[in-house]
Amino acid sequence: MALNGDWARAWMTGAHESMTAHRSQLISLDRDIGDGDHGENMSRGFDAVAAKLGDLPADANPADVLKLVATTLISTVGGAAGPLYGTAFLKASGAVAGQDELDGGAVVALLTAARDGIVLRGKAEPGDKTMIDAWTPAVDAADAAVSEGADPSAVLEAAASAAEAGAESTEPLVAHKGRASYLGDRAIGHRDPGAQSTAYLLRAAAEAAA
Amino acid sequence: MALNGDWARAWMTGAHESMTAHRSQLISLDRDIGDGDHGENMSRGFDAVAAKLGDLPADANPADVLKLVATTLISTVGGAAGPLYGTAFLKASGAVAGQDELDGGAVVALLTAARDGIVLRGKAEPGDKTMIDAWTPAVDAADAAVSEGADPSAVLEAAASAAEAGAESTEPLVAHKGRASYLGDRAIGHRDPGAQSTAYLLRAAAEAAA
Amino acid sequence: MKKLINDPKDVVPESVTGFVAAHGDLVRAEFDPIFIVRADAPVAGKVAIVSGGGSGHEPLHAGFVGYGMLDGAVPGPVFTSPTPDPILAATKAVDGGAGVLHIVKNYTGDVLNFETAADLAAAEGIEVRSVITDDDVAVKDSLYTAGRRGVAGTVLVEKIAGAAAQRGDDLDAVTAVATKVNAQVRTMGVALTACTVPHAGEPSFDIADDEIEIGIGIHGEPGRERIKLEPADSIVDRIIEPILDDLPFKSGDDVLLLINGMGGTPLIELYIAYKHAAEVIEERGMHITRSLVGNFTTSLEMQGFSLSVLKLDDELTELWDAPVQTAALRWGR
Amino acid sequence: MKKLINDPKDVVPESVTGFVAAHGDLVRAEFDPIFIVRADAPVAGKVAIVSGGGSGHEPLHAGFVGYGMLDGAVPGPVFTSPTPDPILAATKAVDGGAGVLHIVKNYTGDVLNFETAADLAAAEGIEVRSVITDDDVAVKDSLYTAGRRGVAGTVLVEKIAGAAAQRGDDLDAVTAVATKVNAQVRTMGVALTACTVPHAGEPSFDIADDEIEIGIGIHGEPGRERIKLEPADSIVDRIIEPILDDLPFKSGDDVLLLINGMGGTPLIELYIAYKHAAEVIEERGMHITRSLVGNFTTSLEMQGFSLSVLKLDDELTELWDAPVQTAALRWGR
Ligand SMILES: Nc1ncnc2c1ncn2[C@@H]1O[C@H](COP(=O)(O)OP(=O)(O)O)[C@@H](O)[C@H]1O
Ligand SMILES: Nc1ncnc2c1ncn2[C@@H]1O[C@H](COP(=O)(O)OP(=O)(O)O)[C@@H](O)[C@H]1O
Ligand SMILES: [Mg+2]
Ligand SMILES: [Mg+2]
Ligand SMILES: [Mg+2]
Ligand SMILES: [Mg+2]
Repeated sequence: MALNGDWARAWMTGAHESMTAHRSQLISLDRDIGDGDHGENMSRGFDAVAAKLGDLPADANPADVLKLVATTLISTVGGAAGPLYGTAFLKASGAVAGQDELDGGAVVALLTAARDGIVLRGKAEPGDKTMIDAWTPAVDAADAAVSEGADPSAVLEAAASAAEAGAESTEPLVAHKGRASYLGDRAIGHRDPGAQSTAYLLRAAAEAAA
Repeated sequence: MALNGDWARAWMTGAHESMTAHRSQLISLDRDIGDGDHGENMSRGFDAVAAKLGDLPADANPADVLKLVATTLISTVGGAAGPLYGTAFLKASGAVAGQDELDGGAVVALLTAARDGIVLRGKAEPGDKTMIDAWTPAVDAADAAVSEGADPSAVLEAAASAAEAGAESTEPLVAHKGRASYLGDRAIGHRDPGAQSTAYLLRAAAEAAA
Repeated sequence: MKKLINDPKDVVPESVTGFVAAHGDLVRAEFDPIFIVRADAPVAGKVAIVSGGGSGHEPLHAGFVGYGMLDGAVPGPVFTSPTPDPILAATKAVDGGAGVLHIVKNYTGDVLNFETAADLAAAEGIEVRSVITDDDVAVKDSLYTAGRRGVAGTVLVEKIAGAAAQRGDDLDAVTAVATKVNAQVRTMGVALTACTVPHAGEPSFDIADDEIEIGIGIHGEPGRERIKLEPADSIVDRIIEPILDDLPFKSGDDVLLLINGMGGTPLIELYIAYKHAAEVIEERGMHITRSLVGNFTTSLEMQGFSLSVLKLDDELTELWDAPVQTAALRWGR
Repeated sequence: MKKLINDPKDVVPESVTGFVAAHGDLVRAEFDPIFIVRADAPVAGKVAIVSGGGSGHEPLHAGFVGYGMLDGAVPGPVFTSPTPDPILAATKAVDGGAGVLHIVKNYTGDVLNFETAADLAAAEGIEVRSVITDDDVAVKDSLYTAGRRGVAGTVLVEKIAGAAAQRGDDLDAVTAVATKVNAQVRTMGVALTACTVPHAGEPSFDIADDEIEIGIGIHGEPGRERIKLEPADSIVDRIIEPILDDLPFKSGDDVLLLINGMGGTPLIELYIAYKHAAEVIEERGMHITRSLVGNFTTSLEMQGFSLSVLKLDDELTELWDAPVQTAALRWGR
């Protein structure tokens, strides 16, 4: 599928399904090293996103969709994830403003802006055991795929796979940001819930493009 | 042993041992149909009795011992059992005042006064599922034993056995006094803790005389 | 048994020590025998009020000692009524020459021990009256029971009688107002979990993960019936109906609604119960003009709550609103 | 999961409905989005104070809305910080023209959401300051963590800043006093049991029958270490040492001691902890001149407690003693 407004809607519909399906798993990951609400927060947010998608005009472009997602997540998710994902989508929307269809470069710009938005708000670095550990490899993989001439859906596929690996890579880490940072060494062996939800989000983006 | 002051002391020492040994069982009976403190109350009271026995003059008679027991129980047991047993021993003391050695008739008088004291304070009737259901058969059995010419220690033995049977007889009853009365039919099948502690008390009296 | 205690034997004296250390401006305590009185006791010329009973129901009663409420509180061992000695000692310590009212929850042990103490106090020339509280509608009141139990409504009796004593009412008048509050308040409770008496070490009853006990007493005495866990609104319906059906509530009445936590139930849940109870009461045409929500008459760490409704009139409302300054209830000063 | 609730989704709005129904003389609420304000808000010319955060810590924060303390409270879902919308709405509803102080517990979510709301409020012309509370010494404060957590000391910040605002201090002064209280208070907590978030349905962590968690957070976040259950005095020793060793406590200081229950611990146990904590503090040569014991910053039905020590001076003592009239803290009126 071309990465147009329909793709962006399909992405969000898929993300909604994924957050619903993985609600308990994300709660359980967050129970281990946080406060057990990440799955609830994300599914509350994407329930709201799904309910609002219909309000968009038929000719909404990807930036319009992303902006709606941003404001909806900001006003429904709460917790740390709400402002972080909200800022991510707001910045992502800005990065692809006015474009009716995204090429590979635009995908990289979108992902980069999202990641930078999260860093701007949360100040996390790679290796801090946060969602950044899924976003950063995704950005890098997308960039590499574009350099290799991949088409936009292959770029998203590369980003999603890298995010999944990135989420897994948080398991051996000690956390330096978010609630898990209170745990010191006791966070070792647990996967960061926000990195995992990022992997689900980017997988949904790739599937919508496939 | 003659039922003199030494017997009365031996009774109380035996009662102390019995309450200590049966503390958990009485707690557990009271847990089922009351508030789970009867064993604790009785063992606290008889700990105090044991500690005070030494204060008595060497020539203390049974009434002196019973009076000390009465005031000690009143000021240490609390709950329903404290005033009830306290009054029982106070009245029992009065019934054998001045006697250095008790005969069978005096034993009956002692038990009757004790039982009447409990009824005076607690207003329970036989069959109400209280300690009265142990005391009343004990009084009757003692009376019958005296009529049959039993010696004082045999009178106490008859009283103790009747109290044990009386305690057992509370099991099928619905309670009309004390906490167990709140339970209605749900008290059926459980033995009254106060009737059981009465059986232990009278068994200690008989053993001290044997 | 998981408790923040040292030796079970020391629970009551250590807790009372902490209590008077934390609230030295309001109270002081004696330890042999153990009782708590107002820091300024005896208050000359004022009727004094003493209450007491087994410990484990905190803040009842020590938390209500102070200006405008109790003059003395006598804590027994956990869930066991105190003996006459400390009751007598507290009665003597608070007597300001205008007589002493004993407020006693209706349990055989409490009644008998307070009775003995009252006799002994009278023998020493102190005028003593007693009001027995018995607000628990879960228990049948008949010749064939020990009568209704005194539960959370006792706090309302203590507050209102305390205000009457503080404004200078005499012993007859204070006794009359306490009797009236007790006559006009009805309570029923529910337990979600049991509680563990420190010296027993085991829960006071066994209850499955999906069961609740309707009509629970405040000592973990089993209640009226055991049912499956239900939504909060249904549970409230089960206990408010018997309360409102009992005398003396009718449409048009002004009432005080008390939602009392049993110790282990979070406030967020108590307010959910308040919401629905208030709806039911207003539907019946009564007006809730005063409210109280919190842990006032507890059963150690038990999860559960009780609901009390007190019929108000102008006098009771005025006495309720009067200043009170105690560790657990305070307003107006 | 055994809770006195209806649908987990309705816990917060139903509880807030009950809360404002019970305390209509003190507060009112809006529900879309959800927030609570003083009944007389906005108070013209007075600096307004808004706090908030995840629900499940009641009475924090709504129980502290009223005269002399908070002007507004914003409850998020259970253990989840609210979004910017209700924070902004509450900020606008309480602004009396003298600016608004946000008191925010230091959690990434709370900080970010309040930050966004403050930006939006500023864009609408309201002057907003923020004070981030971070009193929990259980957490290492370093570049490599999210910093110390804001826990029960927050209540002291809210009371004292609230008194400053009530007496007419301007926004800079109220912000300064809140900052000072936060700088002078240290807290650490212990959990005996876990708690269960309604929408999760499972306890927030698993803990054995003979284990306790030292340094617990108020969201059931695991703490510093897991140890075997100990006597109360030893537990108190473990948490008071890190508090007193931390700046700024020294011999001769006047301090306020707060024993805060986590929701499921009975008062009788909290006073046992108070007793020993007071002994340790006095042994170190400090004087406890003010005390507070009860459930103020809770974690649903968790059993456990936290201990806070605030270094006082004349100004803070005077502001602490100033009248306050809220659902959960009240004196002087
Ligand atoms: N400073 C931060 N930078 C980036 N991501 C963060 C930061 N703090 C937390 N997160 C992410 O947020 C996730 C937790 O989100 P959530 O559970 O919804 O919020 P909360 O921690 O407030 O309960 C963490 O797993 C982590 O990935
Ligand atoms: N009115 C009464 N008359 C006679 N015995 C009674 C009465 N009420 C209670 N009892 C006895 O007291 C026992 C309970 O004693 P205990 O558990 O020590 O006191 P409490 O009921 O106050 O906890 C009951 O088992 C019963 O035998
Ligand atoms: Mg979380
Ligand atoms: Mg008992
Ligand atoms: Mg008892
Ligand atoms: Mg959270």
